[in-house]
Amino acid sequence: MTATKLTMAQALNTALRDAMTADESVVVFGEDVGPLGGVFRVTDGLTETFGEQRCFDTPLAESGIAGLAIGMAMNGFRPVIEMQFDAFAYPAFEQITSHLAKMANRTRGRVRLPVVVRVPYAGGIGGVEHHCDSSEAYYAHTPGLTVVAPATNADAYGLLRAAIEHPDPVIFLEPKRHYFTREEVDTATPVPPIGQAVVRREGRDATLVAYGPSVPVALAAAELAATEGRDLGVVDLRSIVPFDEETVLAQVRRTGRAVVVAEAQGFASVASEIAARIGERCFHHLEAPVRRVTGFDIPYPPPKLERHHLPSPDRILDAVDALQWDET
Amino acid sequence: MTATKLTMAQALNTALRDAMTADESVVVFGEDVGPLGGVFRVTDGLTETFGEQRCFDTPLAESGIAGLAIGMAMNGFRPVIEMQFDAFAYPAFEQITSHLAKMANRTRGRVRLPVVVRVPYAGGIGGVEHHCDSSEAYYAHTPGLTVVAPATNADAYGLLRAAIEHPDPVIFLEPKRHYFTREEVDTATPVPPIGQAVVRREGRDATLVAYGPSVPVALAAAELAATEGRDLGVVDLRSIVPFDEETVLAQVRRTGRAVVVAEAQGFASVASEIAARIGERCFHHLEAPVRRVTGFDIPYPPPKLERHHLPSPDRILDAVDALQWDET
Amino acid sequence: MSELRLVRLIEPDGSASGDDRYALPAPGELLEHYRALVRGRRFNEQASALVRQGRLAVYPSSHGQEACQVAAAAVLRDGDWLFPTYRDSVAAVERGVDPVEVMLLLSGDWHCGYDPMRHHVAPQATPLATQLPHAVGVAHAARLKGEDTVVLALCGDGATSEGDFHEALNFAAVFRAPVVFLVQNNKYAISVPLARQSVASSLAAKGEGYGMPSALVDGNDVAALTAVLGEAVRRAAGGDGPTLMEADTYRMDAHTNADDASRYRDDAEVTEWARRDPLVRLRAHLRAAGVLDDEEERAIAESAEQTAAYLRTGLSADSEPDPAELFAHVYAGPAPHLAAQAELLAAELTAEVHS
Amino acid sequence: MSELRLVRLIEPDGSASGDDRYALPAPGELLEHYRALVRGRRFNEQASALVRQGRLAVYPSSHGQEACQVAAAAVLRDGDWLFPTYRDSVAAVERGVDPVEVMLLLSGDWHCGYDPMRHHVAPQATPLATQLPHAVGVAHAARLKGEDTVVLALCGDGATSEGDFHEALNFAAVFRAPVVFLVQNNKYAISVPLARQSVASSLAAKGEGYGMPSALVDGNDVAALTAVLGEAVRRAAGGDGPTLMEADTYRMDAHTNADDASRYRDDAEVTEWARRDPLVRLRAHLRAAGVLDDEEERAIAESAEQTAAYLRTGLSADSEPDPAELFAHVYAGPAPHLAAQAELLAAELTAEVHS
Ligand SMILES: Cc1ncc(C[n+]2csc(CCOP(=O)(O)OP(=O)(O)O)c2C)c(N)n1
Ligand SMILES: Cc1ncc(C[n+]2csc(CCOP(=O)(O)OP(=O)(O)O)c2C)c(N)n1
Ligand SMILES: [Mg+2]
Ligand SMILES: [Mg+2]
Repeated sequence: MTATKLTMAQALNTALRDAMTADESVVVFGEDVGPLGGVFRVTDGLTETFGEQRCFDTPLAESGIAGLAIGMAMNGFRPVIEMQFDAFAYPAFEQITSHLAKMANRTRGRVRLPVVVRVPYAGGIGGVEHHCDSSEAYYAHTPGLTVVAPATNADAYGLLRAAIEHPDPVIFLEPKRHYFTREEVDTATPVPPIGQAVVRREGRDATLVAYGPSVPVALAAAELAATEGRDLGVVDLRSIVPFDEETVLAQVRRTGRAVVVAEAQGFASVASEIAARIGERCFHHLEAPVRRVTGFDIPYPPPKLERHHLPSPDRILDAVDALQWDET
Repeated sequence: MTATKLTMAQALNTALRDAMTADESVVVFGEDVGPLGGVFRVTDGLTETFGEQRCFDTPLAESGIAGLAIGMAMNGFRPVIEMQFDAFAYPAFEQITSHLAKMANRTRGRVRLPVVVRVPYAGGIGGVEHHCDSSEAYYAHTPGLTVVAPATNADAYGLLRAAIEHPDPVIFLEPKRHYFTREEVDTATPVPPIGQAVVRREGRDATLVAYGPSVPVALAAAELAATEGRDLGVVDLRSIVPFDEETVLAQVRRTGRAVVVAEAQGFASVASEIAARIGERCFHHLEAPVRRVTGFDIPYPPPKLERHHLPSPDRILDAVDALQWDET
Repeated sequence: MSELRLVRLIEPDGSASGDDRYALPAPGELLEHYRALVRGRRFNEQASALVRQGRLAVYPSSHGQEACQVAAAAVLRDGDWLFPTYRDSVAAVERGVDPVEVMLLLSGDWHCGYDPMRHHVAPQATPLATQLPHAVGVAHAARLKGEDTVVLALCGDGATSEGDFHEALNFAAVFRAPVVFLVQNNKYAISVPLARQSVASSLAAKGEGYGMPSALVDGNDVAALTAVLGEAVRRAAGGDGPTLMEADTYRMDAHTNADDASRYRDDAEVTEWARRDPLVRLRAHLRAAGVLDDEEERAIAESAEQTAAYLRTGLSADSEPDPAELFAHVYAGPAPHLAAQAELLAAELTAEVHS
Repeated sequence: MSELRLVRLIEPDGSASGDDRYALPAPGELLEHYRALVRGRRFNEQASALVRQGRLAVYPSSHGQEACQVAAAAVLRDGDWLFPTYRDSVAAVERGVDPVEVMLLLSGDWHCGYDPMRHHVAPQATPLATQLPHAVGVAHAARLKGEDTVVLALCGDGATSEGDFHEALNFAAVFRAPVVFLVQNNKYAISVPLARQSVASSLAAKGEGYGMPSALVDGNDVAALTAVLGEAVRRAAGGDGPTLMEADTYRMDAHTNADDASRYRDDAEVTEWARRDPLVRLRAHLRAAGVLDDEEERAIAESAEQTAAYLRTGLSADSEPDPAELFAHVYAGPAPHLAAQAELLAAELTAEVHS
């Protein structure tokens, strides 16, 4: 019985359990990940099962947590650390940028850091300030990091297993608002390789490119569009770095139209990169400019206003409508 | 006698002096900015002239420095702080991202933070690791920050004056490799408004878009191209945020071709944003895809290899050559 | 170095402790504090009830820590600054901020619902310890301006582990900034107990590493807190620099309503601490001293009830902040680069209304 | 708490101090340290000369701090780890790393020129204090694996102000990690004197705030350093956790060759510290003890000269790292997203050769 209905939190928990069982060098630590099991319960029961040496609470200091992970990785472990919320990873920014990302390069590959930084990611949960940031651009822009964002519970399981096995540091972005969504997960499915996008829906008319929490939104938009006779495809990046250019470009070349969907503020973002690349590499296939539907360039709004900020199926369809369709 | 030949470091020093003379609430602090005058001598003599209360050394802690600036700004001062090198601003990332950028918004504009964060910026000086990062994307992606990058010594003077007078926090990126380049500076020229790009060179055939240290490189490329009969225009952004879309788009619409030049690694960068915007807003004017010439997606190289990484006039001209010219 | 012997002026049973360093505040003053404690407790209860009713998303209660909250507000003079955290709503209210405005953060209306400049109460800080360098900045600025303003900055035991705690204390000491750091050691950082946060003899012991005087106070004894904090405020105002204060207290509720404390602590521990409740103790003391009678108690309860009612009423309306505000405050000046986005939203909202 | 009285075993004039806590190391051991000190001094001089000759971009010299460098390397056992900063090249060399490989950072060839895993010497850290949490991680990992590995982590007085210093020390204390933190208090952080960095009674006093034993040692007395560090290493190896050590020393040269120390300090101060030179003192001691004669001195100088010559030769060639390396190590696996960029560069280089 490997296929079962799990919430995303449970899928991630299962991935941690399976990885810890498979490999003794996997350790989990961070704030409240021990007896509490993490504020989202992703590490639920790990201390109980694997002991305090394998899953433990640290003092409250994110830079210290990232730094400890680097040192432990230098000495044979594969640490999986949790940053409690997206914005609370910022104190670790120097450790992540100046060391975690660069160590392998600066040592000519002699010191590899197989560290996974789990980040409860993005908004849509009515969280107060500092609890809903989308920070993937900071990491994606930093050479040396691998950046992964699952959109389904099956991918949450598979990609976390892959991330833990990965030889390089991985920033693992977990869409908070799906933690408690239940979906079918088959843990026996082969672990998907990092760096491979997936076409979630084929479509002839235009391609929606999305990742993480924006994938279900894009799919919802495509559903709606279908009722109006427009056939939209949806590509789920799964990995932001490495970016699976081939899959994305192939889809866009086929449809000639593209909308990039992402929840983060849009300026100098991952969405900018995707749009720029499509513009550069699909120039002669494009029937219309590439549009972006992203969060506004504002700090994440307070709970009562967040729905105005988040990409919605309607906003995506408006962008699709603007793709200079020839109605003749 | 307001026009005189100054190095960029001197131009910046003069701007600080003039601002401190004009406004008693301007204070300067950071690491080694006092008696030493800063490692690049930008704060040379300020303690002597204005006293220890107006220009002072702090303990060695960048988060503390940024935090102190926030508090002092809350209590009536206009702090100008120095981060000693680009990568050494990372410890202050949380203060900059979660507070400096957000304070005005979270308090509905009741707490404004007129803080200038001076950052010796980018490479080309043969510096060892962690001394040559180009970090503008991190800041430009963060709503609430204003991001400025002068390319000339006159702009260094004028934009620093403007930044200090600005009501919002400004990240002020000083191209290190021009600190000791001498140029004419007229301090009586009106202070340029933040948010306005300037066309450094008109050109009919294609537009190079650049900022900071890449502007002289783009100009050099344009010079070379002219000798080969190709007429390239150069736009200097001066402000990255707010981005002067009008000036850039107007130029590109005229030429129909564009190359974006920036020293930072290209993935999810400011260059991505500019290319994406041009693609979106000039779609029907473009004769060829927008190309980007940026640093590679690797950690900044060691001194002996940096020239391979930095955008060069040759690399820009190769990109221009690739703009699908119809040779008929 | 200050003496790190715990300062306590009133025992859990209400009797006076008899301390050779600090005098017991006058009965009238203590009665005032008692009023505030009852108000604070009622505020905590009301806010927690509003969470259950869905009027607030979340509430990190200071139940059990009201003495710290009340003392922090009480020792400050006009013009002094308070830097509270998410848990310090009661302190902000006691400092004069409108209770409903304080709660707008947690009702989801806006990030900071009050004007920090008006009462000199900084926005409640969520990212841990990050407010401490700001507090030092405000204090240092005051000093440069020649004002005798004092800044009182609050944080928790967990927050002492953050780098910003260290940098702030060191800056304050080096600059002799007029700041009083009050660490409310409530024994937990969410689920993580103090023993996993620090193995120092006390958190107050950290003062020595900064060359900063420090003190350890019974955090459930408002008399001790006001006495010791008051002295620190006077010293700071007089130019004698910062102080680190550790208040020995306890978080009686879970971290927030969303937390399940049974996963990491025993009820017995909570029961044990209930015996040291700050209200019970002061009530017993004032009763024994004859300054608190039934009538007075009724009056106090009633006035606390009024605060609660005010909060209930203020948060009962289905307020809906204006979406246009999303773009209004990001920058002071016009933000041309946000205009197109603001227009997009405005157009959508118009279309919504018309459809 | 350890005693914070300064530990010194040999006086500046070479006489024994007579300490009741630590015994003077045996003469043979001291002679070995003297050899290392001379080698270290010569290394510093050679590296500075190479800067003047344009062979190195920059060199942060440990001139005056050689006793710390030598002791840090000497007290570690096989398998122990050293975490050096940019100023600790001599310590890395003494630990066994090839001197030329150590210098590749500063010659501009690569970021870290040696294999950190081979000698258990971490890459020299430039971002201040950031290496300290790594050191704790290596130590904690060793402990989990049941090894008795000890980690010695170096940093400067300035670095103690950084948040990472605080977080690392606290983690080490809470986890009882086998780390020895050695702060080389050389009185300056570039231009900023100690008094503007900290107003604590000593930097060692910071240990108390972490519940960590600490000691203050004469940093120009290699005998005291090896005695006290050696004890700390033994305690760590025995499971008794971390120690904070402050070495009282002085940076005799400017911060680097690019720095102008006359802007912020008096020559008189430097002259004063020259009297406490670590080499002079040990030489006097060994001379008086009769274990060092002219012949031995010549042999020592000659061997130091060999190291210098090795360095000179190793750095004289106009080495040119392979540009393809720029892409080779960023990721362990294939990096498809870097392939196009690598190809662009390769094509440019081919074109260059052919034009
Ligand atoms: C930088 C940062 N990291 C993590 C968090 C998440 N978080 C919120 S409260 C909390 C525990 C704080 O404990 P303590 O400082 O003791 O304060 P208390 O809640 O007990 O009042 C944590 C980990 C945060 N708010 N900020
Ligand atoms: C995070 C960070 N900030 C700033 C710098 C720039 N910097 C290099 S050395 C130095 C002074 C360090 O002083 P100290 O820790 O006493 O070490 P020393 O140089 O005296 O050995 C500074 C400010 C840096 N390397 N890292
Ligand atoms: Mg607590
Ligand atoms: Mg120093």
